[in-house]
Amino acid sequence: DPVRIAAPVSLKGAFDAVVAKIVKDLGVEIVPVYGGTSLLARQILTGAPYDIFISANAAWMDEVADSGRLVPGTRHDLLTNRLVVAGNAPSPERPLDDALTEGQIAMALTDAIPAGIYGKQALLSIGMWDDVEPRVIETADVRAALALVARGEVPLGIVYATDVFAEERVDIVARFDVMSHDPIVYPLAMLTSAGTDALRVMAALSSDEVGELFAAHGFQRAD
Amino acid sequence: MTLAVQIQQKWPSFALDVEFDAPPGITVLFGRSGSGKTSAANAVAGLMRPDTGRLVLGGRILFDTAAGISLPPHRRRIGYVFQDARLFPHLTVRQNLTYGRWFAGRDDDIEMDRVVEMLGLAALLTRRPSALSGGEKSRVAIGRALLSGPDLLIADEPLAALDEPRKAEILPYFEWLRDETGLPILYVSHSVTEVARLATTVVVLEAGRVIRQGDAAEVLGDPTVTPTGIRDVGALITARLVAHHSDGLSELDAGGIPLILPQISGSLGREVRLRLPAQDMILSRARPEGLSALNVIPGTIISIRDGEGPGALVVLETAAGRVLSRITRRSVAAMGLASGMTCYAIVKTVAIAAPDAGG
Amino acid sequence: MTLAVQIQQKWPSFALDVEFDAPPGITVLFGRSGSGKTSAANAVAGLMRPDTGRLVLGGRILFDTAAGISLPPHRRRIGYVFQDARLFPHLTVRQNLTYGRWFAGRDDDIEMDRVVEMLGLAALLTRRPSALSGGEKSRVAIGRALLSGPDLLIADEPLAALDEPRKAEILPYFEWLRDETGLPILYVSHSVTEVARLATTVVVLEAGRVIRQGDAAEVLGDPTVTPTGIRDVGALITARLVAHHSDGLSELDAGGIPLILPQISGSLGREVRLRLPAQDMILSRARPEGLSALNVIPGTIISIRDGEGPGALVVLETAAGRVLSRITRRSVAAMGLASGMTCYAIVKTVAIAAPDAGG
Amino acid sequence: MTGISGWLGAEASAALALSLKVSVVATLVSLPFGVLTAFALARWRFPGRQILNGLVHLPLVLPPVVTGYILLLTFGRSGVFGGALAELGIVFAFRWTGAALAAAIMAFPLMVRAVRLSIDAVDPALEAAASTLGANRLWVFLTVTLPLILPGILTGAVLAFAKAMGEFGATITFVANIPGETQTLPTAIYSFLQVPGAEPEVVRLVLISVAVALGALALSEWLSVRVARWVAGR
Amino acid sequence: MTGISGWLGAEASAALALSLKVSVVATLVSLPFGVLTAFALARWRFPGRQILNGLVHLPLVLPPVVTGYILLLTFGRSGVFGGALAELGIVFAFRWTGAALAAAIMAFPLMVRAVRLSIDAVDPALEAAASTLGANRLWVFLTVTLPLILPGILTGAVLAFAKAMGEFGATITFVANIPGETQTLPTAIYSFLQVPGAEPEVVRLVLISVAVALGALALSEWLSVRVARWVAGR
Ligand SMILES: Nc1ncnc2c1ncn2[C@@H]1O[C@H](COP(=O)(O)OP(=O)(O)OP(=O)(O)O)[C@@H](O)[C@H]1O
Ligand SMILES: Nc1ncnc2c1ncn2[C@@H]1O[C@H](COP(=O)(O)OP(=O)(O)OP(=O)(O)O)[C@@H](O)[C@H]1O
Ligand code: MOO
Ligand SMILES: [Mg+2]
Ligand SMILES: [Mg+2]
Repeated sequence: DPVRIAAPVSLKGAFDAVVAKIVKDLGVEIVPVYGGTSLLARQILTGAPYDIFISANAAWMDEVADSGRLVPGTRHDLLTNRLVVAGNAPSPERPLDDALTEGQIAMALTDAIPAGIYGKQALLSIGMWDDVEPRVIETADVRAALALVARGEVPLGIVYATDVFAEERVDIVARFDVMSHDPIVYPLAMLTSAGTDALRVMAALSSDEVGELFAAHGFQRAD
Repeated sequence: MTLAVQIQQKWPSFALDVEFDAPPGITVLFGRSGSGKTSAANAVAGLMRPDTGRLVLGGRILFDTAAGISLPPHRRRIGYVFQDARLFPHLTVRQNLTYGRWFAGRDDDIEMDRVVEMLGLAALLTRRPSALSGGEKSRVAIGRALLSGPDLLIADEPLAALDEPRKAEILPYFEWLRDETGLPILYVSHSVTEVARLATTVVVLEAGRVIRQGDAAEVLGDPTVTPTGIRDVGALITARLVAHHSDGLSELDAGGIPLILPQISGSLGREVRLRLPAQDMILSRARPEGLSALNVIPGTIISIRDGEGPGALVVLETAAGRVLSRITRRSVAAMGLASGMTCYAIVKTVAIAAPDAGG
Repeated sequence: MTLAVQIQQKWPSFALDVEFDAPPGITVLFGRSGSGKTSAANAVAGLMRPDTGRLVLGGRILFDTAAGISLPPHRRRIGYVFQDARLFPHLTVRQNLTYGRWFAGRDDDIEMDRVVEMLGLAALLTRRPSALSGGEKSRVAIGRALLSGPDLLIADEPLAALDEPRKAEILPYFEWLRDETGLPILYVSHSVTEVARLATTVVVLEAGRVIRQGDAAEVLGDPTVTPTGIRDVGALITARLVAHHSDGLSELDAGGIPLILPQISGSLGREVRLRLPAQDMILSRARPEGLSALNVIPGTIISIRDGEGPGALVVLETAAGRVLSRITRRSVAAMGLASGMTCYAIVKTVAIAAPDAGG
Repeated sequence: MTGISGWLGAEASAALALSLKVSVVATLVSLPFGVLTAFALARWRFPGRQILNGLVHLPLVLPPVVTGYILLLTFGRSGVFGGALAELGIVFAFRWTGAALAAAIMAFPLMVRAVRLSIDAVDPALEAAASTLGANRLWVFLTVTLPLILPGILTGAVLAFAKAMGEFGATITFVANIPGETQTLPTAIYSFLQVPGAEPEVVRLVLISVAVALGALALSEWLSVRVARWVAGR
Repeated sequence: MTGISGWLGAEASAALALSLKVSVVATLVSLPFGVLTAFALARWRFPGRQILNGLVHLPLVLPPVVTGYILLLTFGRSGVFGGALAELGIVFAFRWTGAALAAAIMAFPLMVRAVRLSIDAVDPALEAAASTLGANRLWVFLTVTLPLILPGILTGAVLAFAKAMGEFGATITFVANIPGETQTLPTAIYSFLQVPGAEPEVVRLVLISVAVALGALALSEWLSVRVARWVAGR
């Protein structure tokens, strides 16, 4: 059986490269299954046949952990990311409060999607939420927010640094302090339904070579 | 097999309340447009469920509100020739014809061939109904019902869309059904000619009620029952076929009176029903001489009844049975006709020819 | 206004190729079932586009394949009474009747009231077509077409679903249309009675071709044209109304010969068309006495033609015009009839009564 | 309504109100276009007919998100028509009108198909009869065809309304999720689904969706029985 | 096919093949149920009729994701029926069969409505005529009603097929997005949409969807013209 890895769809670009490398190195068959984190988590809760789960936030990994479907001791944070304000290229980088003074701001759902939740926390902590809120355009996921900025539909967006990294039509306008919101982590864990090859894949995912590959896509290793 | 009908149905603007029996043979439902003929037929076939009533066909209860019985149409075994043809548009003429035979469980091609030939459908078999003329549709509808092997046939003005020669070709088939099969037939018609020729029993409807019913000869010979107008009155008499002459005429004997008709089929000795339209009977005080009309029936006047308008209806008792003649009041006066008087009724050979002669 | 028709249309199984004129008055398309009457009517109305042809109505070109003209139906101003009623199911009877008047741009209630009354529709006005009987539907369809104010009326067997008294009530309306309005009417019928009574012009179709056309008297009096059977032959003569008698009879003068008929309407001096069915004419060598029949027409035999079967058709030249009598060959022999001989044609008053008398 | 909005919370009841507004407007505004398109497809032969037919069906075939993107590309602020329309003061992007547009376009194939099926079932003989009575094509359509296809139009409208109530992917992609402006019931449900433990909210919103839809269905059933009776004259 | 799969890449052509399989199976398998349901709703009066009607329409009204979750809760491995069916060897969850189930359920209201509209347009007089000829209800249905509603069935099937080709939300929720097993064209498109710079892949997949759909539509148009002619006998 192939090793099935449920991964947030926002990782797809980087993760496809990672999977290719591991498949080549280990000679195991791996099938990445991409989807929204909440969707993947709920599927796991109803018995989805995945071996490894990568979550885009801690909350859904906690939820899965509570159900007892994680192999104890296998959970750890794989990656971290940073939150930035993106603008249509070319845009010079500016201080946050300057960058956010006017124009609509695209964000993933601020009460539901991790990127949106982090963004709201950050804005609250720097005291700009009340000013910004009426100008927020909420999207279904962070990629949709990025697309709006890339197309020039909306001048600004709050997205991950990795998103800007991969999208040429968008520049970083400002960066949020990592302390202004909960840590952005991608926890990884093996599921109780996992097959025999899963452990080797877990190890490979945490290897330095893979870490470098992630870094090449803008992600940082979590320590 | 006899059909006993008793139904009541009320609509806001019309009430149907009929009770009649349809014995073997052809029972004609006769009445003006809108008198309830089609409604009654629908109730019998099970296509309309009356408010109350009871229908029994040869001992089988088809419908009985008191007993809570109502057989669905397909279990009544009643073939129905609808007033509108209602052919299946997606089937060819042949498939329309054979539709009912699947269920009748019969599949004898002789019957099929006979019907196809009689109705002149051979050239149409592969066509769809949309490529048929009005009269062609009617013929297919008749064939379809006949071929479904029913216990009772309902025909709602089946010949209305047909021309005279075609009617003349199809009428004998209904007669054959009546005479040879014992199949009761409920036949809706406006045409006195058809009624006279076909009816065993006549049920006259008016405004949803039966105003007269009984033996065809009796009802049609009754001058008080003229649902479709005085022009249609006529006597029905029975005669026996005694000779076929070489000049294409047949001789009949009606209670000792010889009648000459254009050739009619059948073997000698056969009983034939004739309609003598009151319209076509000329009266003479003296036995007429040198006339082209070959049939002269002596009789005694038993009543003279003035009609509406300038006409009068003279009823004669003759050896052949009761005979009616409609003439003008002026002639009654000029000839001095009165009850009890002897006179002669004259009728042309051709006036009692087909389609009035059963044959 | 005259309609000139010339159309060709081919189907795999049927070819229509007709050419005729319909002058003011009623042009009857006459022919057996499937002869192409409805197809021709559809082409005139624009509901079927023939392969080739030309249609001109009172100078307006409706259709001309050579010139590439084809007016859509709504611009032809042709009212059509369809063989099937084709009422709008979602409209009441009243709305069906008034449908065409929106477009005719007329709205005179007198006309509406007249039509409603004549067709006996008053009680039905608020009903939907699904609650009408077959005959009721036909009547509404006639009214609807009449009220659309057409330049030409097409009526495809409009009376087929009606009973005799209703027919007798509606026929005069068509006569009124013919005589008073100058509206050309194309009338499809199987019924010789209707044809004789209504037709100005008769066009006889057989297998999609015109086999005879012309003045009604001429075509119907021609014994070689009997598209619907020999029983239907008869002479059409013209007579003048000379007196109304107090006993409900009217006296007419046909070339000096007095004829007595049941009362007919109209002012004295009026010309009336009468049909004398060959079927109903009795011949006598001597002037008959003491008969109830009031009408005796002396004449000279100009031909005796043996028909199929035992009959013969005797043609008399009389002061009233040419008269036909169908009698048996046996009578011809018995009476010694021959060309050039003088004899008397006898016909009952009631035999030429309505509906055969234009009245 | 206070009872319901109390039980639902202010945000959810705003979403319900907006969903209703969007669905009703989408249905009513697109109905005439739907009928016209169905008629054109059923009765007219014109070049590009197959292309129109294809276009109408596209929203059914494509994932809703793609349709949303296409809307963004065409009716967005910097879109092909969006810019021109904005000059005229007609803005769809991030407005409830955009949600209605998205819903209408997603529902359009359903509406057109339903109406077209009805048009195909109309007996041409009745239309021919009307034309002999002097009605031109437009009048024949208005007085004969249209009444006879009312059941199909009603079905089309119900399908469109139901689809509009449930439309999510194209809507959120095109007009995003602005509470009070473009947050419909489905987008609200989607938000709650993303949050662990928010199932009770989800169930509440789903129930309210279902109730509205069943109400609309029951109403339409009742209506369509009457319309069918009326049309058939029974 | 090698040309296409070369141009598309292995993953995309697997998705195309799967989409076709899922859509065809969903359409064909649900067709008899759709016709039966439509007939029941149109002609029978039974308790629970309105509930059935509501159930059939639910997938239209609910956001597809919700339908997907409901499927997961009922037909998933630990779902109400899912467990029982699994004992019998019938597994939907995370299988292509599940994608077909999701597509069929999402398309069901469209199919039922189309068929029902056709059933309502059948002249009951023809069915009555058949019954007087001895056909019981089933035979009347098979020999008269069914042929006459073929255009509606065809329309229903086309709508269902098109919807199945485009179905995304319920599918990804119920059976996820497993390449080669449950990854259909729409879920593949969704995945690529998430990758910045993958627009060319998206456009490629969208074009292939459109081509398939237009092909199916053209075929169905052609078929439906023939069927309509056949039914009307013209
Ligand atoms: N569903 C209905 N609702 C109300 N009235 C009806 C309904 N069906 C028929 N009628 C009326 O009942 C009467 C009888 O109709 P029916 O069709 O039985 O007449 P009919 O004798 O067959 O006439 P025709 O010779 O014209 O066919 C008519 O006046 C008709 O209008
Ligand atoms: N669309 C068609 N395709 C092929 N044949 C047709 C078509 N329409 C009519 N016909 C044939 O043309 C012939 C003439 O039909 P039409 O309806 O004109 O006859 P009709 O004279 O009106 O007959 P009826 O008196 O029975 O109504 C018939 O044999 C009919 O079968
Ligand atoms: O086409 Mo959807 O998957 O109902 O929004
Ligand atoms: Mg009737
Ligand atoms: Mg005809």
